[in-house]
Amino acid sequence: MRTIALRDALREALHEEMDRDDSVFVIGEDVIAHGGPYTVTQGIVDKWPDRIFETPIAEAGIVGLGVGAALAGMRPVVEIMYVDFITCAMDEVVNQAAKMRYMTGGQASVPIVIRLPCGPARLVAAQHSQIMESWFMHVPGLQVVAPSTPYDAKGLMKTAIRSPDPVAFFEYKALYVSEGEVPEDDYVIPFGKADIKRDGEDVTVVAIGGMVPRALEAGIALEDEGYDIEVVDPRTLAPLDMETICESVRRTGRAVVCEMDSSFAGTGAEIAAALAEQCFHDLRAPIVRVGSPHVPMPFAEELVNVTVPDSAAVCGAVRKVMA
Amino acid sequence: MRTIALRDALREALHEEMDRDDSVFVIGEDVIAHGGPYTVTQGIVDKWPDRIFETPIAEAGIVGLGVGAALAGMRPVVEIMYVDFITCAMDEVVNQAAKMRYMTGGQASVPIVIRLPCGPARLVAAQHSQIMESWFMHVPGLQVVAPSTPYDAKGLMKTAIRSPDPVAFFEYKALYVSEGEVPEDDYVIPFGKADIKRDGEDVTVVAIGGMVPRALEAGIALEDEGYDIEVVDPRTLAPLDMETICESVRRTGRAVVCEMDSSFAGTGAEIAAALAEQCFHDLRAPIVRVGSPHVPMPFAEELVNVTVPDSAAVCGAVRKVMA
Amino acid sequence: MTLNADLSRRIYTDMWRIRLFEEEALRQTSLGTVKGTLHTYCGEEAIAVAICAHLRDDDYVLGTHRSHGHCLAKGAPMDRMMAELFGRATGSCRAKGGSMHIADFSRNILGANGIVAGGIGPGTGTALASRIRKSDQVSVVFFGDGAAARGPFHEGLLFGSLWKLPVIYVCENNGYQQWVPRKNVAVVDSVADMAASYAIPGVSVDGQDLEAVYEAAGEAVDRARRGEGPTLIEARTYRFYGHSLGDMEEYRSREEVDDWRENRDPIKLFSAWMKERQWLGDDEDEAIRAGAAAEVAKSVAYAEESPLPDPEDVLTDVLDTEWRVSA
Amino acid sequence: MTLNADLSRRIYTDMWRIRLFEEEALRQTSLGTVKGTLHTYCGEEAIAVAICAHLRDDDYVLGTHRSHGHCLAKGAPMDRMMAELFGRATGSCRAKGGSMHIADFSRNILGANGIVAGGIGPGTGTALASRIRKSDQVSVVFFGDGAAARGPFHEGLLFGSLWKLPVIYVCENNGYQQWVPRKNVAVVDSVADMAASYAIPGVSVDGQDLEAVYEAAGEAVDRARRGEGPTLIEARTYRFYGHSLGDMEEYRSREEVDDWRENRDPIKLFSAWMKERQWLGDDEDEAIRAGAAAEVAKSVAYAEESPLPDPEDVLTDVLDTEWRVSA
Ligand SMILES: Cc1ncc(C[n+]2csc(CCOP(=O)(O)OP(=O)(O)O)c2C)c(N)n1
Ligand SMILES: Cc1ncc(C[n+]2csc(CCOP(=O)(O)OP(=O)(O)O)c2C)c(N)n1
Ligand SMILES: [Mg+2]
Ligand SMILES: [Mg+2]
Repeated sequence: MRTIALRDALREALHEEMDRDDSVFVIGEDVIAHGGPYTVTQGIVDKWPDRIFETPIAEAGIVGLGVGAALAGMRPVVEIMYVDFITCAMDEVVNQAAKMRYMTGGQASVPIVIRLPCGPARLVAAQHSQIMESWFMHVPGLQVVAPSTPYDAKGLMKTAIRSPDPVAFFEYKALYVSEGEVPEDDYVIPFGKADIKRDGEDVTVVAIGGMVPRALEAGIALEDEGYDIEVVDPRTLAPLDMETICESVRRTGRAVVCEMDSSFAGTGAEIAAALAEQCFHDLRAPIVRVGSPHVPMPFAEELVNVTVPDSAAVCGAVRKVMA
Repeated sequence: MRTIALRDALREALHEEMDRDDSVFVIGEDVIAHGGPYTVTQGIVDKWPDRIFETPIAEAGIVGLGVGAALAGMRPVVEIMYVDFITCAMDEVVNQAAKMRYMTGGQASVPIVIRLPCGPARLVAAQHSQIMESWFMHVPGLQVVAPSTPYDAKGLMKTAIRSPDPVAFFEYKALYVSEGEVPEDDYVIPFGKADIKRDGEDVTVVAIGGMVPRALEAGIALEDEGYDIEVVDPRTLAPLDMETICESVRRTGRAVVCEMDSSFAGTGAEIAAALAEQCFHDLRAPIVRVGSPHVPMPFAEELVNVTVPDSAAVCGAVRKVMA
Repeated sequence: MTLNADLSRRIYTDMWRIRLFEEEALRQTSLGTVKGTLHTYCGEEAIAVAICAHLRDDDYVLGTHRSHGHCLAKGAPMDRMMAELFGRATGSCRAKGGSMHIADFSRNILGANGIVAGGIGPGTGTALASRIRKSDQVSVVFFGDGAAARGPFHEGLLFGSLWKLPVIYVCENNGYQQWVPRKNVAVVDSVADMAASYAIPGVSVDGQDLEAVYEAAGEAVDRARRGEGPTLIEARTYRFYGHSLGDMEEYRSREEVDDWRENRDPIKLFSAWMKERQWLGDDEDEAIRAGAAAEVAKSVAYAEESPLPDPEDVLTDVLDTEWRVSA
Repeated sequence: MTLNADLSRRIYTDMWRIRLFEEEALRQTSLGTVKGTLHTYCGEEAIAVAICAHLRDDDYVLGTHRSHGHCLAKGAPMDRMMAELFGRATGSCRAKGGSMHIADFSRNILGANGIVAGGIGPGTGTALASRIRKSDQVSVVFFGDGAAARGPFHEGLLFGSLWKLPVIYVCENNGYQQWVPRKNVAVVDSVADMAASYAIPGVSVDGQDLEAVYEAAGEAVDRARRGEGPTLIEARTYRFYGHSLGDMEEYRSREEVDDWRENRDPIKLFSAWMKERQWLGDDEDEAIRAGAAAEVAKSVAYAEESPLPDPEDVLTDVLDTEWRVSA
């Protein structure tokens, strides 16, 4: 099968869905020029000049318009240049998009996809490096997606666009150029289905988004030490497939939960807490969380390197639960 | 000692601190008229007419101005009428207030207190009933406070105002009129010190904010069943006093974590995950979380009643961990 | 559409329907049957009815926290609205929204909104949908004078203008923002003047004068439908009751309120206007009022007879759980 | 303060300091010694220097993502700035901020800002602090033309006007917002015209003409210091380099850039203006340039010799950990 980069997989999903459904359109800053900083929206203006909107810098407006268009039956795909800027539009996300179906007693459907490029990449410091998936998980009415491979990215983006409810779609900037096999045809990946990215017997390593490749690297490194880890990628954080995660932990008896974000009140907290509730009697060691320390992203490379967890951090955690 | 309501304790703290320090001032919507919907800022305009600012409806502006005033050495106490509206100002909270000290390498100090009335009270439905403490916990650089008694409210508000760093101060609307003993003199409660609100031997019930009285009620109800619960109130969620919580769990061997908010990726997730890491070998039963289901707040009383966890829910969880 | 006798009577009827619906709702709250909060539109009725008179069923309306009037004027069934206020399973929002989130999608009423200025972006977005679909549906967003302070007002109008979207921004300037007089917290008197920053027409009209609102709205709707872009209409008005339940109204004088009720009641003014034209007789007037009162009474009966929501319903309508993705 | 020979030469020196600092920073990024992103101010120097010439040390300045110029003009030490770009422990922000968050609180430079319009609210807040303390410090907030689209611009100016705060809003309108020409996404040509919505003076000046900016700024600063409230100054300008590193500049023509560099370079224009007045000789001109170049070279040396940050520092400066509450 052909191998393409994650950003190309996203672009392909977008093109296919725009082709398939006239109600899909794109809106965001710089989405025409270059197809955005990540080139994900490239080529759309040529094929569908009336279905791509390059905007002023006004995130609250952008998301607000998206919500309204979705209420009227369209399927907006909104690009927020950096997830950090979604802080400018949280009312629109939380009070408008997420709650509308509920508040109207099921009358409203808000099929909006909000693309949130996230995480560290290059040295852009504290206001351009956040992740914050856990915020969105905590909001009832939102679906939260965080693909780690080009294959998942394409399949999940297509599902996101077809979903009748709002989706916060996290794109790890560090993964945009990572490559993987992606079918050329139409396929979708259902929400709420975790994927076992590596089979193993000793420890279940739940890894989110950008941590998946690092966990897989750790898996190879740990082979030499005789540890055989299983890497589970939840792929969607809401809905969260605790069933698959628990099933794995029941087999291995040990769990490490890895996220790139600060782990304090982060995504891993929910997974670890749920494991502690649901797999208590199967656990043979405390669950260990891997994440960044609870600090904003610094600027200098030397500081960033000790902030963002790497495969060595995963290895350390595995050793700890095996000890 | 005299007994006063929680909102009166907050008002007293505010008056005392304004008296003590000229740099303290109040800003928010309707803060002069009536002293705001909760009367917390009543009386200030009479004593310090130049240090209270009643604003247009513009939360991003309000918090933005607060951040700037704090950078310039003032100590703003910002009232956001309902925590739900802080979604309109999250950039100001996260990217400006919380990160400023770090981004400037320690040059900046942002001593702002953001008062966030929260939680269900009367029937005001989905856009006026949120809590969302976990969002703020997840943001490095913020301190998160959630008092459950008038005594704690006064002491923690005074600490918040004196803190050199930003504070998200959660005020459970349902507790405003709850009464308790409050000294007339100046006292402060340090951040990061949990308080054991009830001693017990069988189960550690960690209860947050509005859940504390409900957990105490449960404590009385459970006596008849022969269960002696300990109720630990973290009081501040960031910093979070895991030491006291763990110490209690090590004694009881059982833990229930209660929050009024949805527990999915909520505050309790962090506490439960940390317990699972730190007290694994002491736990004799799975940790159980009590919280609302993962839904927006509905309108009708019959629906609200099954959404907001009550003392019966706490009792149920205790029975579960004792089973 | 000109304001003929027939249309005027229909509009006039709607004004009474709104007035009496809300006064009944207030009465019910004092009885404890309607719970939660209520923001009444009494005194402002001319605006919603004059504007909605120009709208088609498929045009979109987005409201505020004060939207009973917008809903009734756009055609939402009154019985389901009353049932919603009563918190019954038959309510417009199945008892999940209440007064502040009342909506009726069958009439393209996309919802009241508890967030000040919360509808402005979405209402611009529904207009964007019309534009993309090349339909000629227009969108109307109502908001208070307080909303003009918020960023989303500014951003929404910018987008509306930039893409010449078919949207009408209707600012109901009642001079107060909760308990604060607008003059204490605003720097320009007229919200309409702010239209200049967005290069769209801004018109300020007397919101108690039905004809004036009707004409401004007609132009704006036509303009939008022709694809010429948005208009900002400011309607100067007044609310007769407190901001919401329990308002002690210390911020305004009894005299001021009485003066408006006496001399600037849009219902009285429109009744007199029609009578001048011989479009309404005293009997007819009374019959219209009585008809509205009867409809309100029926809506209360409907609500009272309706079942309470099933507690299990609390878990539904968060997401569309029927939906399954398919390739 | 009038623009005499002495002051002009000082201002002129600052323009060169900014230009050469940034061109060196660009060179260093191509060497890989400066990492991260860089938004250069080259071409816009007249604005920062003309405005800061009116400011006292204790006046506040808040910047944008493009703030090297604001910092240097307000007096930030160049060596520590260069060290920050190099990511060294001696940097203005101890290597935690980088170009986008550069700040020097010793000169009341409260920080560049990676959020478009992010400084407008806070800069209005520093002015509120002056007002409460009854000090006569003024605040200056710089922002790009793109920022005028965002809600916080609107909300900030409203507050500034409402309370007549001592703040000057300086919009550096360079005609582009990242890769998008302003004309594609704006509905009014002049940002200054938007001042009307906030009932404050709005002036539009040629940002390449130092004297014009200097005069507008003088009036605005005086007005603010006298307690008469804010001014919105729009300075029309142009950036000579791409938006940030790696910009392929497909959105504008080489000719356009060349034309500005050739005919509208603020440094050239100001040099000529001084020479016309006999305030600057060719030798002096060259000496000023050389002096600035030497300072830049020294700043590079300083940065190169400075230690890298200690990895353990990553954990400090989140909160003030020294602080203990006391009754
Ligand atoms: C973003 C936001 N801030 C504050 C509030 C609280 N609030 C509800 S209505 C209101 C006053 C609104 O005034 P206006 O917009 O003039 O509408 P009116 O009530 O006069 O119709 C306020 C402050 C809110 N609902 N949303
Ligand atoms: C809220 C926000 N949205 C988007 C961005 C990404 N961004 C950084 S600079 C920029 C363009 C800014 O244009 P302008 O305000 O005109 O300033 P200029 O770069 O031209 O000086 C954009 C879109 C951002 N930093 N913040
Ligand atoms: Mg009003
Ligand atoms: Mg620009």
